[in-house]
Amino acid sequence: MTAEHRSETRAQRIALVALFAALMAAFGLIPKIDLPLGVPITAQTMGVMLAGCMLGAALGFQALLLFLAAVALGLPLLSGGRGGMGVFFLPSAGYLLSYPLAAAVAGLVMRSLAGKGPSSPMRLAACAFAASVLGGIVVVHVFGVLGLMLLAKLSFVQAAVGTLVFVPGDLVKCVLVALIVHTVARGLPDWRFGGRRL
Amino acid sequence: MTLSLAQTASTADIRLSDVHLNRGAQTVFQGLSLHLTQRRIGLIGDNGAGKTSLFRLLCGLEHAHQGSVLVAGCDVQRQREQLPGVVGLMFQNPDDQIIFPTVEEELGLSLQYRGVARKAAIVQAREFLAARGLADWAPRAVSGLSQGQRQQVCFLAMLMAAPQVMLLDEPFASLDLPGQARLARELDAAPAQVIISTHVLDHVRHFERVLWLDHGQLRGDGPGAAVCAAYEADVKARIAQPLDAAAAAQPTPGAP
Amino acid sequence: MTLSLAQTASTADIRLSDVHLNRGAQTVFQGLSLHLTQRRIGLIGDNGAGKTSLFRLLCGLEHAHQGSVLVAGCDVQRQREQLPGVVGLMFQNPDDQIIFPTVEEELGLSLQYRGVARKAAIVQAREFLAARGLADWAPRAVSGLSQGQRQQVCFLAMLMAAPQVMLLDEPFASLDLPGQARLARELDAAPAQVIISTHVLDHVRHFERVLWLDHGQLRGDGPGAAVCAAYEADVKARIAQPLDAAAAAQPTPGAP
Amino acid sequence: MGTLYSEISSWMHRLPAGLKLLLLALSSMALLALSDLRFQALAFAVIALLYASLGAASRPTRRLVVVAVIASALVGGLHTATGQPWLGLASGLRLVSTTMLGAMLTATTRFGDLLGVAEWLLSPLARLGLPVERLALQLGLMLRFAEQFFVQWQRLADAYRVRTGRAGGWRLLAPLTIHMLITARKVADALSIRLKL
Ligand SMILES: Nc1ncnc2c1ncn2[C@@H]1O[C@H](COP(=O)(O)OP(=O)(O)OP(=O)(O)O)[C@@H](O)[C@H]1O
Ligand SMILES: Nc1ncnc2c1ncn2[C@@H]1O[C@H](COP(=O)(O)OP(=O)(O)OP(=O)(O)O)[C@@H](O)[C@H]1O
Ligand SMILES: O=C(O)CCCC[C@@H]1SC[C@@H]2NC(=O)N[C@@H]21
Ligand SMILES: [Mg+2]
Ligand SMILES: [Mg+2]
Repeated sequence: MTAEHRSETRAQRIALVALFAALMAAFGLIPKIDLPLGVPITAQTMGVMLAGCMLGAALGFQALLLFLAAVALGLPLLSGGRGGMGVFFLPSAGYLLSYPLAAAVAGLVMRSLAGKGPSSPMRLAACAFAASVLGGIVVVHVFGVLGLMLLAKLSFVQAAVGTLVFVPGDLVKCVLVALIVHTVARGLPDWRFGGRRL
Repeated sequence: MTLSLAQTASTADIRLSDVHLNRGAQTVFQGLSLHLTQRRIGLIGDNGAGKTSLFRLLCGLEHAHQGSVLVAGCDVQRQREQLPGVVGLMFQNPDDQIIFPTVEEELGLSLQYRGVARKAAIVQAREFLAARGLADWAPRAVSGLSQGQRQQVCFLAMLMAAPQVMLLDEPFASLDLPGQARLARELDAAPAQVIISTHVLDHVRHFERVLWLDHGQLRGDGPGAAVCAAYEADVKARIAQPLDAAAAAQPTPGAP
Repeated sequence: MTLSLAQTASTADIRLSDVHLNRGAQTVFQGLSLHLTQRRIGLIGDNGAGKTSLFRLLCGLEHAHQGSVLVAGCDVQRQREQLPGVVGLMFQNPDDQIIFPTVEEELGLSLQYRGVARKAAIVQAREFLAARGLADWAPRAVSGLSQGQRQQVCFLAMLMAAPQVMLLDEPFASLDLPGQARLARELDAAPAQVIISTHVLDHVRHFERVLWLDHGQLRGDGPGAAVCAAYEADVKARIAQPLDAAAAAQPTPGAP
Repeated sequence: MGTLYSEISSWMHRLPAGLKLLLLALSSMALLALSDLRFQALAFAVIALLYASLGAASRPTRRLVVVAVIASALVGGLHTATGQPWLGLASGLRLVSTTMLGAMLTATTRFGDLLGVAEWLLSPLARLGLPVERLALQLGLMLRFAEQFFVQWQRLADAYRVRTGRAGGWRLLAPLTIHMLITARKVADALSIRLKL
């Protein structure tokens, strides 16, 4: 392996995973908007998308796992300043538990779409948009609907209709993620989006 | 070169009256008063003496909890919006100053306070760089520059803003010898009032005025040659003592 | 003082063979070979010449895509885990090095690679500071220190780790005159192999060996006095040219 | 890395880190369980008093609390507009309360002490063969980076204000992202030089 194709060292992995878990915590400071369904609109799904697109599947997964572990330990890092085991039994728990997997899927998609070698910021942004839609919307909502059916005892149709409310907002987040990826691609040309090879 | 430095007006007049400043647990200034009208002023003193704190006061980043700070007629605590054309600061640590990811964007920001549009500012930044033989720096990522190169970017950004008063916090610290010579030359040519803090006394020895800060107090104030000599004599006396004795004699935080 | 510096073994032997290094879009080294056995080595050269990059290579932070780097018998690219204790680096920018919020914790981190427990390390850090008359620094927040004070913390942290090879990247840049004298004295006393990069040539002029890097190539290598004089002559020739001509003659990124 | 830790000592500096973390966890869960708005308002008042009792030690974190108040007010306004003013008030109070709790912990607790608690908490995992020290470091670094987001944003805001005379606002988002990514790289460098990871 040449220098450019080297994967991260252990110290780098530790720092990046911690950074994106911290990013989730920072997004938690943005207030959530509560909806009657019992599932809020939050900024944190954007953190999930970003973790996947920026770090790739393995590290993105770990970052979200670390974040959920910290929430479970009781740190009030979840949107709106919530924490503790209790949040995993709310109607929204399905969404929450999907975060690590969603980041991993976003990372996989980002890596395979972006491919190897030099790539323009514009192209990377487009890949990030697609990865965010697949990981950050499709995966999250599938789990979210399952959660609503099991925990809120909704029928599939009720749950599916309920979750659609979030999709426009989530698409806006995907656009923001694409913008951020575009900026980073210009500012840090050697960033390995999705863990891809340069 | 479209940007003429001569456009800056030149009322060299900085007044601090009875300024008291705390930072964290530290009392930095306790009644500092200064009146600076010279065009080239040096600022020397030990680590922690208050050089950076003084600069931060002058550009409105720190608020004195007592006393007033006037720069070229501007009250820095009340008229913050007007400051950018009046005072410019080159930060001691380039990482504290640099905001944008590429050199041209970073320089372009310097023109925004005058209302130059972003795109136009970037074009001017490119011309500004080209005039210095640095055209190839324009699109480069700041994170891919060496520390000294970043410090040069910081200086160029301040030069481009062409404020009436330029505050340079240890501007020579990471520059190579040609860079230091070039910086000194550009400063000589600048019509602005210039205050330079430094630990390399030779850079300010020939200035008409040098201030020597010691634990937030003005311990020396006068022509460069005299003040620098006094500071050097003091330092020599201190380091002549053996390591531990010197340490024991200097229990203050500013003098490790 | 419980920490004896004499505990460091002393095989002063650094070998670079045909090292090629790219950083970002920049080619930094193209076949650099060096064999360093002297105990005090200076490193000089323009901004962007590759001083920091060389240090980063020596402590395993950069990987040569061709060639090998051996430090005191350690292959830095393969045996990274063993490096703490072998090589220590004092970063050019203190903010890059400091991780912990208080001074004593930051110093204590230096002992962790040897398996000293956190509490015990903090106690040792306090003693280490007290021995230097800096006892009151121990509990202070690093963010409440001035830049020069932070640079001293960085140096103390490396000194406490007592590695066999100490790499100091412009260690004098933000230090005051007493601090520079103290650092020079501590370095003289350290049994480690020491490499210092600097733009203030007087700090390395008396060294038995000084390397002059120019665009990643070894342009001078020999006794301090001779190499420093050669570099100074070269700089003088360059800055004698008028500003624009000099710029035009130096289209390379390293020489703005 | 910068920090919001305050070197001005307060009574909370003297509490053990483990106790503070436990109290933080318990009170954030209690806040979640409180459904009655009156109790929430009471809890908010108590926390605000505690925060105020830190005195000057709370200074580095004050801007953070102000940000939380402003954001909560905005969302509260949105809830009011959609006819749910009480819901907006409740979640606003909770967010500001937990932000103050977190700020108190950050301003008064040293990183090493937090690491010690995390290691103790995770120590049962050692029997499963997990690298507890590394996991604790990761958990600790997460909190340090969360703090750093705010420190870095303040630095950028200061630089922007000096140079343009105006507040940077959303324009600082992209630079903040890049600066944080660079910080992560630098922290990784510093760690790998100094620790046998
Ligand atoms: N993080 C980075 N990413 C990519 N390229 C870099 C990075 N840092 C430095 N470079 C490039 O590598 C080359 C050598 O830089 P280096 O930092 O080693 O110089 P230096 O001799 O230490 O300079 P200075 O005196 O300014 O500290 C320069 O051309 C620089 O632009
Ligand atoms: N961000 C900060 N928060 C709190 N206190 C600070 C901060 N920065 C500096 N101080 C304190 O203020 C005093 C003056 O520091 P200042 O940075 O002005 O010194 P300086 O003269 O610029 O030193 P140096 O030569 O090291 O740059 C010092 O006692 C320092 O500990
Ligand atoms: O914070 C929580 O308790 C989890 C909330 C889950 C919210 C879901 S995630 C997908 C969708 N988009 C939103 O903005 N909110 C929902
Ligand atoms: Mg300073
Ligand atoms: Mg360097």
